[in-house]
Amino acid sequence: MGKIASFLTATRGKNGRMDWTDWVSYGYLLMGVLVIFGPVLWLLMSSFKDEAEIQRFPPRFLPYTQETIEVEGYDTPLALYDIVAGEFEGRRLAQIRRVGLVAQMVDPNEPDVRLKVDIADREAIESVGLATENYTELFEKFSFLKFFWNSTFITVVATAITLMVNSMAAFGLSKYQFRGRNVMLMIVVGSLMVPQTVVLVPLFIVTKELGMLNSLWGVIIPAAATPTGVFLLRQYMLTIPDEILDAARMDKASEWKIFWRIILPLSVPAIAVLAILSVIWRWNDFLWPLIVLSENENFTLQLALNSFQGEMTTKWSNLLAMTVLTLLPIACVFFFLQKYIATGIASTGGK
Amino acid sequence: MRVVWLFLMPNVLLFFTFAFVPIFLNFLYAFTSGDQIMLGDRPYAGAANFESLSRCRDYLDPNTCERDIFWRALFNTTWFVALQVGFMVGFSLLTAIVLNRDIRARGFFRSVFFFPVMLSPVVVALIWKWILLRNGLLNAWLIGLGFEGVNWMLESSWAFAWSVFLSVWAHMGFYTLILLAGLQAIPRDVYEAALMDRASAWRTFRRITLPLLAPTMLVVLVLALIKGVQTFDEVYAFTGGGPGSATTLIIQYIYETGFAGSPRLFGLAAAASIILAVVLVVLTAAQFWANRRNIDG
Amino acid sequence: MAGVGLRGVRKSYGAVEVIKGIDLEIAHGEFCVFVGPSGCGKSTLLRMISGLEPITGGDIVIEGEIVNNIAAADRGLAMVFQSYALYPHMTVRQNLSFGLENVGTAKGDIAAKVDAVSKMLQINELLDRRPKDLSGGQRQRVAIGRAVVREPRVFLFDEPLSNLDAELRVDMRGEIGALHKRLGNTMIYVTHDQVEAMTMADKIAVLRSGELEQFGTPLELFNNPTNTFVAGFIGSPKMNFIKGHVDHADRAMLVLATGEKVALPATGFDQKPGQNVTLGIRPNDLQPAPSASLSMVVRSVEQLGTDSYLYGGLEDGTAITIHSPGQTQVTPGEKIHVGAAAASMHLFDTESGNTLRIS
Amino acid sequence: MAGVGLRGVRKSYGAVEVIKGIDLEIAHGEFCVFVGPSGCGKSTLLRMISGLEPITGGDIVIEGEIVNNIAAADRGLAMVFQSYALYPHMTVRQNLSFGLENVGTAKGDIAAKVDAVSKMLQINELLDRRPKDLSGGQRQRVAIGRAVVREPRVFLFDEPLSNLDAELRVDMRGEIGALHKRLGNTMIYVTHDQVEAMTMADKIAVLRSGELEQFGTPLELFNNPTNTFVAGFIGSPKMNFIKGHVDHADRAMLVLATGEKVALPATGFDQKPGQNVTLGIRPNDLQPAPSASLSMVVRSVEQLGTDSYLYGGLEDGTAITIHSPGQTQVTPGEKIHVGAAAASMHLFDTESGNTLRIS
Amino acid sequence: QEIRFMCSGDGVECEVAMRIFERYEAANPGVDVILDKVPYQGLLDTLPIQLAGDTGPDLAFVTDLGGLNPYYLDLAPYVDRKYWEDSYGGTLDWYRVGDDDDGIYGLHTGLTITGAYINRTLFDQAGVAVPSPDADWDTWAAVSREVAEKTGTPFPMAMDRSGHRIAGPAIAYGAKIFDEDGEPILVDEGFKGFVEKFVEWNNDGTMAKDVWGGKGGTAYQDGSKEFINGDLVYYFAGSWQVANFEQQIGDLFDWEVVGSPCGAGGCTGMPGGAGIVGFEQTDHPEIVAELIDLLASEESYAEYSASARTIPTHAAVAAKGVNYEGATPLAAAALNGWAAQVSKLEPIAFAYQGNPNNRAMFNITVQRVTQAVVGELSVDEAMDRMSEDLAAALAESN
Ligand SMILES: Nc1ncnc2c1ncn2[C@@H]1O[C@H](COP(=O)(O)OP(=O)(O)OP(=O)(O)O)[C@@H](O)[C@H]1O
Ligand SMILES: Nc1ncnc2c1ncn2[C@@H]1O[C@H](COP(=O)(O)OP(=O)(O)OP(=O)(O)O)[C@@H](O)[C@H]1O
Ligand SMILES: O=P(O)(O)OC[C@H](O)CO
Ligand SMILES: [Mg+2]
Ligand SMILES: [Mg+2]
Repeated sequence: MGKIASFLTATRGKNGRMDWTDWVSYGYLLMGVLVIFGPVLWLLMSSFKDEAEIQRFPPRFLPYTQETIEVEGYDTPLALYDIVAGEFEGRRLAQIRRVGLVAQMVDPNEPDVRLKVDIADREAIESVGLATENYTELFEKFSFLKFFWNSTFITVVATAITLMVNSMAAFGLSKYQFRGRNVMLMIVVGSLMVPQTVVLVPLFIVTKELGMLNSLWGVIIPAAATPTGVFLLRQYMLTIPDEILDAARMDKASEWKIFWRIILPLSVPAIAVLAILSVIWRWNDFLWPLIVLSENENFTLQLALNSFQGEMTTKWSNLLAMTVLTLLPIACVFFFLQKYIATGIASTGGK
Repeated sequence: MRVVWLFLMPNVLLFFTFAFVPIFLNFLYAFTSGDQIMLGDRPYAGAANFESLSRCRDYLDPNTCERDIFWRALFNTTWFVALQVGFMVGFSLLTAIVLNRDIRARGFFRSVFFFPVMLSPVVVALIWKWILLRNGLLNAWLIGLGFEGVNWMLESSWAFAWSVFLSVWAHMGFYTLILLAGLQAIPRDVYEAALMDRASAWRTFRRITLPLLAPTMLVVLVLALIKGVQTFDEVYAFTGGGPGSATTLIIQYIYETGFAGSPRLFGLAAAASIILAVVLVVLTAAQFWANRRNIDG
Repeated sequence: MAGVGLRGVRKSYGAVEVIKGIDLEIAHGEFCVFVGPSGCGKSTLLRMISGLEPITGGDIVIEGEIVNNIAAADRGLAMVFQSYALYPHMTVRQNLSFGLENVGTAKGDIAAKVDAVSKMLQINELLDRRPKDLSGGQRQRVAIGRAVVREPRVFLFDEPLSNLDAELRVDMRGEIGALHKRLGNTMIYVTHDQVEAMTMADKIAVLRSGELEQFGTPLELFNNPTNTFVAGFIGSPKMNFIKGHVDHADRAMLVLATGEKVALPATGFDQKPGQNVTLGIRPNDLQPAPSASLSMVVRSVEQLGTDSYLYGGLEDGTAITIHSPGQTQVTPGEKIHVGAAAASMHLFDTESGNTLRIS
Repeated sequence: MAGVGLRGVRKSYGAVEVIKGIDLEIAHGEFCVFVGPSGCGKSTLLRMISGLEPITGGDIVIEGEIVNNIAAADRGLAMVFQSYALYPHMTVRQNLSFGLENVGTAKGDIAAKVDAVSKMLQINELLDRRPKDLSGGQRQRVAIGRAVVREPRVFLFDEPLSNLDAELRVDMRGEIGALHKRLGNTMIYVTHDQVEAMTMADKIAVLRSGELEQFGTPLELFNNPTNTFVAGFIGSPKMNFIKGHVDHADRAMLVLATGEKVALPATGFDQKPGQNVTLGIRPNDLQPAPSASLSMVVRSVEQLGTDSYLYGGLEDGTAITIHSPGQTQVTPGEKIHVGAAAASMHLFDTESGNTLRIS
Repeated sequence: QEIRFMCSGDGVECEVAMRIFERYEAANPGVDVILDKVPYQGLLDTLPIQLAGDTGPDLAFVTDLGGLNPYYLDLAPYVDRKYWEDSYGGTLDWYRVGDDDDGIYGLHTGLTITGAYINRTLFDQAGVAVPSPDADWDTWAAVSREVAEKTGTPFPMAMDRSGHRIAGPAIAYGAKIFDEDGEPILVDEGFKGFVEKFVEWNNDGTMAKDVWGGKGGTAYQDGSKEFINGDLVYYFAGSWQVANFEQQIGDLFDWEVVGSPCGAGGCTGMPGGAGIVGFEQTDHPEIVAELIDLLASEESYAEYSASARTIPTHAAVAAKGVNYEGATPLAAAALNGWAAQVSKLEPIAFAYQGNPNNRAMFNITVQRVTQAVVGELSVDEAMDRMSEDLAAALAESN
């Protein structure tokens, strides 16, 4: 049986030593970093590339920009090239313009002499450089802060409502035996079956009838009662021993108090999960806000983000920068909340 | 036990208004025709939409069906879900277990695995398109290693496989997180007892972890199945359903028929969504049934 | 008057009937102890009184009022759970104050009460720990504290001292007794500890597989058990039971299965000649006496320091325990003669197990 | 030789040191009982031996081998958890057979063993229930069964009988004793029950807040406690302690705080004249004797049926308990005189608490 | 009064239009035109729903010209019909439904024309002459292949994955799109003829198969990336790419507009583009009309075209030519090159673009032709499916 110290269950070699299960675990995790995070990292890099570099084949990991040089007599900086063949081999020249297969170039040290170079003979000098304008443009282009505020408002309020409403329902569905419980549960799970994409139009009609169009509430309220949340929390709450609730009842706790002081704290891991998910859902929502919100002052970041996708062209550089920017807040939220997932009640207060 | 309804009320109200009513309206749409958006403007069509969708000479050959794309999408979705749910649950369970260990830099690793969930589908698709393009990163790599490049996006089976991969990649973190929370809820002393009982790692997993994880597992299975069937955004942005219709999934069909198409055949789309929902209900009920022992703790 | 009454109370889990109709009146201010073998239904009964367990039949009466349909929280009881059921996410202090907060006690009062109770239970140093960082006995004391701090009209204790050491247990017994005196409220107490049962109880209820066997004061039960079950259950070590029959000729003479004869007290029993009876003698009442009629072979000896117990058997194998004060010199294998004073004898009908004493 | 050795073993939780360096050698096949006040570290020590709790310092030795770095599963022990830790999703039968399945026991053997063990524990009727459908005592028996069925080289029992009734407890004591005889393996047993400790143990280890106070056979501890702590802890009710000093003139005369004088036995103690000493007398050794020198006022009386205890105080308030066989007639408030045989006296240095007996 | 203008553009169209609207605001205190810039999908998918629900903007930038007709505000009562008919005669019809509709609904702000670009530098490197403007598809295919081969370029040709794009070449190959009664038929021998060629080219490597073959459904896919990277010799797209190429190709190579190849049906591409319309449900029809009318004035329109780099539809402006501000020589040449193509457009192309069902037909084309390209259907089957799909769509619409 050798090293049973259980790969699948143990929590690190009791005595701080690494055993094989730890090696396997770390190996797996590192592979995860490569496969899962590698592409994300690349996204991050790409957000610092200019449009041409983004479109470039084959793609390069680091963002490069062409080096330029100020040459006397020319208004704009000129691009620098190394000449690798032909007459001027070995020199470093700045290009004035290119006409067909021939480039007109100049040696920065002798600005007056124009040289003609075959375009195949030159090689651009590039260095790693961040196209920060992808980001700065965003702030110039739209009221980024306004959109940020709208997104934040929607996300925070909708998440708060979702957590509250869902956990209440989950409590009801997990800790009470009552007639209609299974029906309710089936309805909850049943409404998962129909994706929002499918009911967009009816949902729009309902929302319109309630006068919530063009208001942030039109985005917040319809999404609040996610069946996913109810289901997720309910299943978690099932694992909380009923005896603790009994104890609270003997302590003359009202049912509300039991919910608030016992069930909620004990469900923190599941609630953290739902909070994270809800934040992401609301923050990334696109289609529904697009229908509900037609006026720019109500726009969310996602709508702004998508406005880089035009009819015929997409401005990837800005879109990626915006993606990264919109990613940051939720990444922070995640990082903050994830530790609560690990606060499971390892040992109950019972025997 | 009246109080229970007080706890349920807010949710029930929201549900009724924003899930039930729309779904009911959607149901009504399924029996109308035309391209008008408002229900009132649409002529009643009886079961015509359902008939149209189900008219096939040979149900195994989509080409013989009146709505061939619907059937292709249905077949694709079946395969897609079977593969995707399997890999998804497997990998997220494995990952959750590893992340549940007392490892160093836990928060960092958790974040890593969760990161893709935060990305919008468009971006997910974009990233992987870059990697898989004819002269993308992967091929550059393969060629560097002396293999031949593959035109991943042009070969039906590869495009399909990568679509599965992509959606697992994008959503695995979600299920991992749920499972992680579920693992945390398993009392530690039960593991200690198993340790004293000399249970091997595998048996501890099989006999302790899995059964005690059952309520959570049900969440994961049900959600994975439902969301799997509903996969759309990222695959659509990735392949557009191609090559041809190789990766056209059912929601894409519904979306293109009813929402983005021209004319907008809401009725047909609604009918397709009802057929889909029926299938899902059956599958979910089966899962609940299989899990019935463990559902109520 | 916070008396508690059980009227034909029943409980079934599916087909399993675990409480089979119990009638019991506990007067206001009485300290009532439930004893009975493991699994006989004591905890279930407590939970039914508390309102946590719905009852299958009968009525539960508190202060003269039928409370069957009153929620647990509104019955005004406090309970110590056998499994503690502490709030795992709260510190000891929070565990103790939760109940008081629920009834809207002022902050200052809560602090004072928690303070007092935690001192009494010797857990005042642990107030900021969570249950998982406590030892078993410490947890148990928190569980007691949680009930005690609320000073309800009825207390329900489910084996509250089982995980405490002897000294602490004596202390706690004293504290609970004092509390009972001070509050004058009704207490229902489940225990397996003979000493607790005998010393704390005003009344003891002996349960056997869901039925009430006897209800009375400790000495009543000890001295006048209604049947072999109660006789065997009350008193430790258990009473010795020796089978025999009443001599056909002499009603006062008992013929044991081993053939030995024992004289019964002249009065007190209503035995009939020839009747199959069981003689009950407590280990403490059996004395080694060279001239006595019963001879036993000692199989094992237990030395408790203050006392010793000799375990052995009669000739026909009937197990016999005898008590000997101090540390004994008897060794296993020895054959000794024992006898008992006629006054200390109990006599039961062998078939029904019921006592033959005229009451 | 499955002996267990602790060599300077320590354990801290953060800044709290709960085991403060314990040295102990338990011989192979020995039945060793750990006793000590609630929270003194007994469970922690068991968990450290089992390997579930990493140790902060020192070595744990099993069969002569340092096992500090050997995983719990590989140490070949079985443990009954104080909190039971049953598998909630398995039936009793599955709970019992899980360990056997893990070591690849044949199906038929498993069934036979589970059968035997469940009969021994009287839970054979409950084999198809899950833990949540069991009573507290039934759960505890399942917990015992789970360990017992595996017949490991070392058993660790953490208060295994605390929730059982007296009769069952006697039975179980017998069964565990028989098991110990049959398997001949080492057993380490935590209990709060004096009777269990005294009757089952080959050796008792008395712990106090993480330190070992005394280690020896039950009677050794009872008769020759090394200090007031052990003297007070072993034996129930607790030994009476009366403060005084040795007469300056007569080494054999003790002057109590109340001014009363008591004669010490001529030999046995190494007291010095004038030394502050504490006299220890067990309740069982104090007899009411009209002529005796100590007078006490009885505050309360406990009637156990077979025995009675009188609680009272000396003139200066020192609490005194005395034992009286049978059912006493003394009532609270009475003033009685008590005395003890010189041979039954213990003498301790008041400052250090250590015994003054010459060993 | 608050006027909401919903807009989405690839470039600066929205901003330029707003610049002109601001003048109106200045002249009419109290009018506040607010730009709601939305993702293109907002215009395409959600605007119709909003309009059907009686919400949405007062005026908007639209591309589904005929499809939204039921919601349009008829500007006729507010504007000079003659001026409009004279200046925008060709495009007014695109916003109308049916023959007896003579409303004035929208101002076609930017005409687009489909057609091809070539990588001129590659031709130069290969030393291959650029075919004459009346060359046919086969010639272009042959030449592109030759250039690609000689220069080691991966793709000779590519065409955007769009029913709109393939329509021009199909018409040039004799597709009639409509029957004698003007009812859409989409498929005929001419259409099928081009599709057969197209499929063949995709499979023999002449066309970059990635573009059509790599997608499904009605998803849009273009080949601009390949072209920008110099991996493509001949790229069939449209006028809207100019700004994009100007920016991203920069100095990499020379590119040129070559328009549409010729066939039996002419040398036509497809017209298209976007316009600004007002909606019936507005509370301020007059202001909306005046705003659009202001933009329609010759002066404003010329300014708009110059700034937004669009091809004018205003007859007079087109005739005078536009001086595109700040454009590089390549881009300016390209834009004027496109303007010159307008005259080559066939009436069928105009009719097709003006048909309210055009979007359905484009979608059907893309979906089915792609299936033929990847081999899910034979060309014949694809054509049959197209006919059936079209019949079904026509049956459903209205
Ligand atoms: N995580 C922890 N942090 C701090 N102290 C702890 C922690 N866990 C246990 N303790 C303390 O360690 C001491 C020893 O606990 P242990 O469970 O070993 O006691 P015990 O002797 O078994 O007591 P009992 O008889 O009550 O079961 C206790 O005082 C307890 O409060
Ligand atoms: N859900 C259930 N289904 C069937 N039987 C049950 C269920 N719950 C409890 N029981 C049985 O009911 C009986 C009474 O249980 P209870 O807990 O009241 O016993 P108890 O007297 O408290 O025992 P202990 O002294 O061991 O705690 C037990 O035999 C138990 O096995
Ligand atoms: O197929 P699309 O989406 O490129 O449509 C083109 C537009 O109609 C051009 O105006
Ligand atoms: Mg119980
Ligand atoms: Mg303990």
